[in-house]
Amino acid sequence: MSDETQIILDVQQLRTSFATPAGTVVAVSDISFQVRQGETLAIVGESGCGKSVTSFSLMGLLASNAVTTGKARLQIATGEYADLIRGSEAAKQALRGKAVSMIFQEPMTSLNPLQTVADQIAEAITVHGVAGKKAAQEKALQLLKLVGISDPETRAKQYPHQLSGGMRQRVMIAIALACEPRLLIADEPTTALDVTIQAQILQLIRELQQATGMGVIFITHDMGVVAQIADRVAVMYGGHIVESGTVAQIFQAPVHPYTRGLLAAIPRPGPDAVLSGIPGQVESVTGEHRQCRFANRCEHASSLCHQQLPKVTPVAPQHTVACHHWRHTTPQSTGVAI
Amino acid sequence: MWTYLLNRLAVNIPTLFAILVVVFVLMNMAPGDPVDAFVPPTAVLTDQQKEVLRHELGLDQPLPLRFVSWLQQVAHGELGLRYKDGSPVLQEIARRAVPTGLLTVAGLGMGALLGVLTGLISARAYRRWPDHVLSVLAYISISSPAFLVGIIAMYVFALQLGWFPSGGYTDPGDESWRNILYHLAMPAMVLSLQFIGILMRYTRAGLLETMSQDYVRTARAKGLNPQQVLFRHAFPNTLIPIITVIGANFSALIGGAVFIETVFSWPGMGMLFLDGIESRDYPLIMGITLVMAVVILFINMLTDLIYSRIDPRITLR
Amino acid sequence: TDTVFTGAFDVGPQGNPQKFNPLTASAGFGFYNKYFNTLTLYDPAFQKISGDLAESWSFSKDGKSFTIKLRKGVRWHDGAPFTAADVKFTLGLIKDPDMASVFAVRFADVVNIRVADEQTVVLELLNMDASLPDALTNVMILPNHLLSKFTAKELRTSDWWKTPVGTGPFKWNKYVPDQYVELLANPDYFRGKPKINRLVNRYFKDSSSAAIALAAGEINYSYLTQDQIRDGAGKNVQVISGQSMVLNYIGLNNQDPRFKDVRVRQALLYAIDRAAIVKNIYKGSAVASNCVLSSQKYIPQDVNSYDLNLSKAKALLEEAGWSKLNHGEPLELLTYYNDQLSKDVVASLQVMFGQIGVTVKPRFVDAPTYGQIVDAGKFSMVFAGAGNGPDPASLMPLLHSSYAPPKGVNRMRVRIPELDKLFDAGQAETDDAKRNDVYRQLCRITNQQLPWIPLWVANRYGGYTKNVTNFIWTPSPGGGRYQDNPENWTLR
Amino acid sequence: MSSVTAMRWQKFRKHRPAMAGLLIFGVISLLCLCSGWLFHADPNAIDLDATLQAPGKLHWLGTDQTGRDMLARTFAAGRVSLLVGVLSVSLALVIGTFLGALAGYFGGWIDNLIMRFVDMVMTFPPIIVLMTLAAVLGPGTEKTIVVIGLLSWPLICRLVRARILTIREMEYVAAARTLGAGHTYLLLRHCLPNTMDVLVVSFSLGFVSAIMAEAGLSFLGLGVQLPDASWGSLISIAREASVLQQNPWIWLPSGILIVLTALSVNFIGDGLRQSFDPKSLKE
Amino acid sequence: MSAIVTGDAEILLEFDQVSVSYAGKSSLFRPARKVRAVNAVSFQLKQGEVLGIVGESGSGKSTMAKLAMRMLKPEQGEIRYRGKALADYRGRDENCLRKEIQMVFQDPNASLNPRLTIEQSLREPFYLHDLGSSIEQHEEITRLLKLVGLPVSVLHRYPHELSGGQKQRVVIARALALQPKVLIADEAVAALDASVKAQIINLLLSLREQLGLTIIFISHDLPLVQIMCDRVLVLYLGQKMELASRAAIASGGAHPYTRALWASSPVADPSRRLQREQLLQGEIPSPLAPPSGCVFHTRCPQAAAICREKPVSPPAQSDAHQVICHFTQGNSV
Ligand SMILES: Nc1ncnc2c1ncn2[C@@H]1O[C@H](COP(=O)(O)OP(=O)(O)OP(=O)(O)O)[C@@H](O)[C@H]1O
Ligand SMILES: Nc1ncnc2c1ncn2[C@@H]1O[C@H](COP(=O)(O)OP(=O)(O)OP(=O)(O)O)[C@@H](O)[C@H]1O
Ligand SMILES: [Mg+2]
Ligand SMILES: [Mg+2]
Repeated sequence: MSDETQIILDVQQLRTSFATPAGTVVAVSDISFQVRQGETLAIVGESGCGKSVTSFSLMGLLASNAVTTGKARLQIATGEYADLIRGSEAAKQALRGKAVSMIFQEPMTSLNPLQTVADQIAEAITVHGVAGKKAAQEKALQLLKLVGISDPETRAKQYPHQLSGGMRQRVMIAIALACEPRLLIADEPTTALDVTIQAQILQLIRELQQATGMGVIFITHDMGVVAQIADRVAVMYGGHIVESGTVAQIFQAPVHPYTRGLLAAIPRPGPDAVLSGIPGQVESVTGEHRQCRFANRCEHASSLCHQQLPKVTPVAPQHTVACHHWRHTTPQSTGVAI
Repeated sequence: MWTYLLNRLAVNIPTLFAILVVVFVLMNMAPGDPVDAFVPPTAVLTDQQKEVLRHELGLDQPLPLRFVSWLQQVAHGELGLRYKDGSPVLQEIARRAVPTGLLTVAGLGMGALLGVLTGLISARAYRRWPDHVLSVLAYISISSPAFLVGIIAMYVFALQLGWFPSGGYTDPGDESWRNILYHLAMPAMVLSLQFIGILMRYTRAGLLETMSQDYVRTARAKGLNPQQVLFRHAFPNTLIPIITVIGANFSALIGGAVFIETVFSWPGMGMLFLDGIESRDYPLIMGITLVMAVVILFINMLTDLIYSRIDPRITLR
Repeated sequence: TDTVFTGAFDVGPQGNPQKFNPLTASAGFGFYNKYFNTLTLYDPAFQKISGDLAESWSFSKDGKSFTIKLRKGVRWHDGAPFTAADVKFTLGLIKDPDMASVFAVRFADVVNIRVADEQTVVLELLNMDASLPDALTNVMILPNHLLSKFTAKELRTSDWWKTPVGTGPFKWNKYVPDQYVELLANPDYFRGKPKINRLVNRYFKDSSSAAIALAAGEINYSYLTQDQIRDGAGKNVQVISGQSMVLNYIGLNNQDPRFKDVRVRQALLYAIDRAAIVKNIYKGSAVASNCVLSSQKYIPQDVNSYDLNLSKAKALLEEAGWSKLNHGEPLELLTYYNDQLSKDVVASLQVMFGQIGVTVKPRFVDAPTYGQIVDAGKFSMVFAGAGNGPDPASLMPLLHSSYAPPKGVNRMRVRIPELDKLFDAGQAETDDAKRNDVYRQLCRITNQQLPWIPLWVANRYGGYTKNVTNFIWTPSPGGGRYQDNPENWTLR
Repeated sequence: MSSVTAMRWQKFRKHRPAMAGLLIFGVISLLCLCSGWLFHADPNAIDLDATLQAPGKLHWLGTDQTGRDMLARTFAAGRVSLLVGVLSVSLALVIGTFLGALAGYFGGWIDNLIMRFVDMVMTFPPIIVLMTLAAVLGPGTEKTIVVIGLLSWPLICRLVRARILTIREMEYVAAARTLGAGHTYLLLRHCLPNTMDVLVVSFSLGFVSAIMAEAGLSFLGLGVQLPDASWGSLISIAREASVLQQNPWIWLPSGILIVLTALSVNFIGDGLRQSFDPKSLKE
Repeated sequence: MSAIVTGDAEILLEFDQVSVSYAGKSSLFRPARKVRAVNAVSFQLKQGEVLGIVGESGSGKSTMAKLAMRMLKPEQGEIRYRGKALADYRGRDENCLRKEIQMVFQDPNASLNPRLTIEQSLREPFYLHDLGSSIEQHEEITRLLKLVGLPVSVLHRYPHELSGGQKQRVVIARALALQPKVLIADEAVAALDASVKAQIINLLLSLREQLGLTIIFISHDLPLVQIMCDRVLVLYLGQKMELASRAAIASGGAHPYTRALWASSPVADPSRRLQREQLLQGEIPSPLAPPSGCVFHTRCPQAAAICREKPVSPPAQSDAHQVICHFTQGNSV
């Protein structure tokens, strides 16, 4: 299998902006990445850096005040591609749920309050004609069980408001997995889950991946989870992918100052544990980005950083960074290669 | 659920009683009395004759007594006799029930169907030309009085085109269902017209409200096409106002299609009630009020039950 | 072949929908006549009364009795012979207060009804009443042999009326409530078997619907309004018109001190441009009246025609001291008419009275409300109508002082002794020429005194499909009461 | 706060149908209000020699059966109709929203009490109530407004209640309560804004039905009285078959004006609703 | 990592054998089934303490929070604040109570009114308690935003225009606005990245330091709980499994369930991936039909016959370390 056919999703120069009363907000700025068959790409980054907007852009589900440009090629079958950005609405709709599906970040409001859990899952199956009504209902029960919901027969007949936050999130997961998509976009799927269930879900996704070669975009803040599941990691900041690489590269040889700060902030319990964040905060800007978005919080920032947007540059095979000064700032000890 | 139903029924009885008392009092406060209505303004009844009538109709008794004796009749399953010709009120109402039911159900059914449908179309084409065209049509239909639409429909469909009979319930001598439906078509259509407009507006507004909810986004993410999103997710969430409007209009129409019944000579309850008012036929007025009140209370109860069926978050208490 | 004549007999002011007791009816005689008979009937021009079930009648010299000879060989629909007992029974019912018949007043002078023989009935009278033959045109004769078992009270609202047995040209066949009555030809009808087999009376609540049904050929006959005529009744419809014999007038509460002065009443009439209203609102289909009577033979040459004269009207008001009588308060003009035509008329009257400084506020109410208000005397002015023919005696209860409320329907509380005397004289006079003189004088008095302000008598219309021949219809107050020979009606 | 209002106004201004609606409504109201001054003809002056004239130089909209100038009359009639339409539906809206909100929000016995009252009002045969009220009150525009308002609130009440029944279960309502929000605040700030869509529709529909109802009332002695007219009463003239067919200038302008004002009210409502809805579909 | 609460601090909030259940949907012919969401849970919370609540999804954590917020009434037992039952707070007392206990809801999206701008939502607490002038309120709001790391530009946006983490911070800011005495944080930092999370946690801890803020911290992030909380309450199917101090938890806890939880916690090291075998086996029993005896017995690696049959007797309230397990009962730490 050539490398080309292994790429399920190829995103090039994706850009999404919103028209707001205050001006245009560029939420995602010219990002490019790929997802290969059976691979999990974790996207991490500052809250509000554009992770969810990226996923919505790929799903074509943005509010009407959004403008998306760029290319996102999805392989729907070997050698067969569809564009997720520029395709017609009907074509996109046929892909949604089947070829590409998404787990939403907000499980409370994302479920229809008037339909039972089972119906909502089964619908995802029947709508693509994958199975009949009855089979779909059975599949729904099976999925509920898979995502670790006890007594699925009873839960299936319940309504979203009767479930706990974690259960709702698992129902969302079940919906997304229902059709065994080629590409799964999981937007913080485990935030409301306790660790045992979370592990179970991660396990489930991994097994599905092995069985079907599903590609996964996994958005999370939990670096522990990233370490558990990701093959590769993209670090976003202020609408840009500032660094991307294999999970080992990111964890063991982070290059971008933001990545390093992020990793340092992971809570590590110990007798005198201290939580350290990155000082400062993301500035909100309207219009084009003309400087490194991290510059105002970066201890290494130079005037160049304030004047020019850094380009994506390779650090090592599969490892890229967007920083003007990465060569000088990376501590020697962590090295370049791993 | 059962306890709710029982409670509700228990509350409905005093409500019904209150309605009857108020209507009885209002009716007697209204100007004109049955004996005056008995003859036209130019015809002559002597004093003595009027006394006889008054006594016979019980009009010489004090008001509370009359109400009590009416209630006693009701308790015995009767609704008294009409002043006009002594026919039993219950029988008259029963006779009108079928035509009224037919007209209401057909008119409302058709109206609900088309109203919701146009509402869906309109919401789907929000602020594009089909929406605007349908909105204008809806307001024309809402602003057109029933008598006008009725007469125009008669001119066009009965006189010019000859498709439908100009009115009546059946052709003399032919009481078959087909004949009844043939006669029903036009009044039902006219009746539904306004209703289409009303429902269309509520449906459209409700849909626009729900279309921006997150779960609609989820539905789209599942790969549902816009129609499916509209029908399966947005629409059920707008059902509550729609059911409310249908329920309220149902109650209003059972006795309120007077204009249409008049124009199309449709022997419905509305016309009977108008007859009752014109002749100050108290037993008839009270009888119809009673029947309508029971129906309306029932329908309102039903809508409340349907609410809780539609939306699991609503609990009946 | 089966010929069916369908009519809307109960549409318009001449109908009486779904009221089947002819003794309590005040309209609808045009249809009762199809299965019942009366003793006497007018000709279609309302000039002469001739016998229907009666062959002849006569007053005794002293005017204390009235003898009716009945037609021989008449049979009820069930085959039983029609006799004097039926007449006695029917008239007895009318006089029974339990029946609440509106004709009771017309037979107030009848003290005894006697069956002289099978074919002769004698009414014994307290006073001579020359209008008896007219009164009898209203009275449908009922079968004694079927009804004597009922008391009057039972009979008033009996179900028998919905399966009646009469002597008329058609027999009752079927009544479908709220929809229609179907009659079948009576082969034994004394004037001969009708040419149409079935006669259906369909109910319409709305006269426009009936007009459309007529134009569409669904029915063969209906009453039509002036508006429907103007609209063009339809190319297959033959329109008939004639005087309604209903006088529209402005009634003034004669007890109201403001209207005591005859000059006030005259001023009001001078202010009304009746010619313009007749010409433009009625489109010429009405005749202005100057007294309470409308039949030409009762109208003398010398009546004042009260042509529009505003200055005179103002002057008269001035003379009468109107501004002192009424301090600019608006007068309420009460009416039970609710049709557009009447609204236009009232609006015009309002403007016309306004021109002489009399402010009028119209108030539209329904008939029972009108009755209650007027009976209680809580009114100042009404716009109303009164059937004033064919016999002038029908106006007596409306204008004679002895009928003032609460006893009767002299609702304007007219109290003019001269008028009372003339009504009494007319009642007692059998000689036609002399009787005409009496009523001419009555007309003159009402023209001068204006107990009512007479306005006009408007036309009424009927229409029938052109495939009907020998059809006779003429407008009349309350309908019917004339010889329309339905047995001769034919359908092509 | 004012920035929110400004934002809404921005959004509203971009809603073209709403702006058109505002314009049409403004023009019609202005024409009606100033009709006496704009059209020199007296709307109530009859001219029996010029009845039923077709629109022409002298009478732009023709004349009616008594020769009244229909242009002046139609716009004079609009004054009554607009007044009755706007005020009575406002009254109904206030009552309906108030009671519906209370019932839906508090539930329990309050709900039961209010809703049974609604049942009662829905059940009263309007004719009887109107006849009695008309007899007791007597004529007058303000009474007409009150009567129509008092009879047309139950549907609004039920609609508002039904909506609030679901809204009160929302978590943000609970959240506001934990912040210490009282009932009034929760109702006004969190519950009622969600009934906006229903209220907007009810307003524009109620506006039309109030105008039509007013015409029906003049028969009972309420409503507009001769010689004045209202749009509803002018349309009722079309009951005359000949007027309906041959003299459309008598009733059609009023009909068109009713539809136009109702549409413009509706479009204004649409614009309002959208500008208040942060997630409106299109900008 | 900060001052350990002294033994004589005031007991602020107390759950005393609190139980609550939800009625399921009944139909015409079937009576409602009840879900026992919280079952006889007791604990005491001292002034300035941080109590962590952990437990499996659906174990009743949010329900406990709602109980403390008076959004639900306990079916049995009593919740006391400053020694007085919550139900007895009325009128002005209630208003003070509302001010003193604040909550961050689990789903920030649902707890923000979509029709209000962020500014309107943030103004609410000030408006409701009539605090400060409009300008002062604005200043305070700006300060709060800074504290939680949001730019002022979010003020004019609506909730749907913010990212999940931004909304969560708005909700935190709103809860802190009234300077509460008790803060209940239901998964309050779950949607935040590590850096912002650290910022917020540090903020909360400094508030505790400076103002004696008492915190109930509901979370799935066990390392975080370990760092932040003085004591940890472990729930399973609505029942208390263990209540232990940080020190006791640090060593993995005494209850088999606690230990299982700790074992499943992911570590931020790609070379140490969890294996299936390490996970807690079996599935969670349905709360609609909880198991007999000790509710954890169906999944407990140590389960014995007694666990299936006999419920564990509740430990004494005064115990510093409570373990509800047949095996550890009596030898509490
Ligand atoms: N309104 C409700 N009606 C019926 N059952 C409910 C309702 N709310 C919650 N439950 C049930 O109560 C139990 C506890 O729910 P709760 O929300 O407290 O869990 P949780 O511990 O917060 O879980 P999570 O971590 O997933 O948020 C669950 O079984 C849930 O299904
Ligand atoms: N409809 C919108 N209008 C304007 N701005 C928006 C809109 N939706 C999102 N944004 C902005 O775009 C940016 C990216 O948001 P996004 O939801 O993608 O963040 P995220 O990375 O998912 O963050 P989190 O981890 O907190 O969920 C944010 O700053 C947000 O405020
Ligand atoms: Mg996000
Ligand atoms: Mg929870």
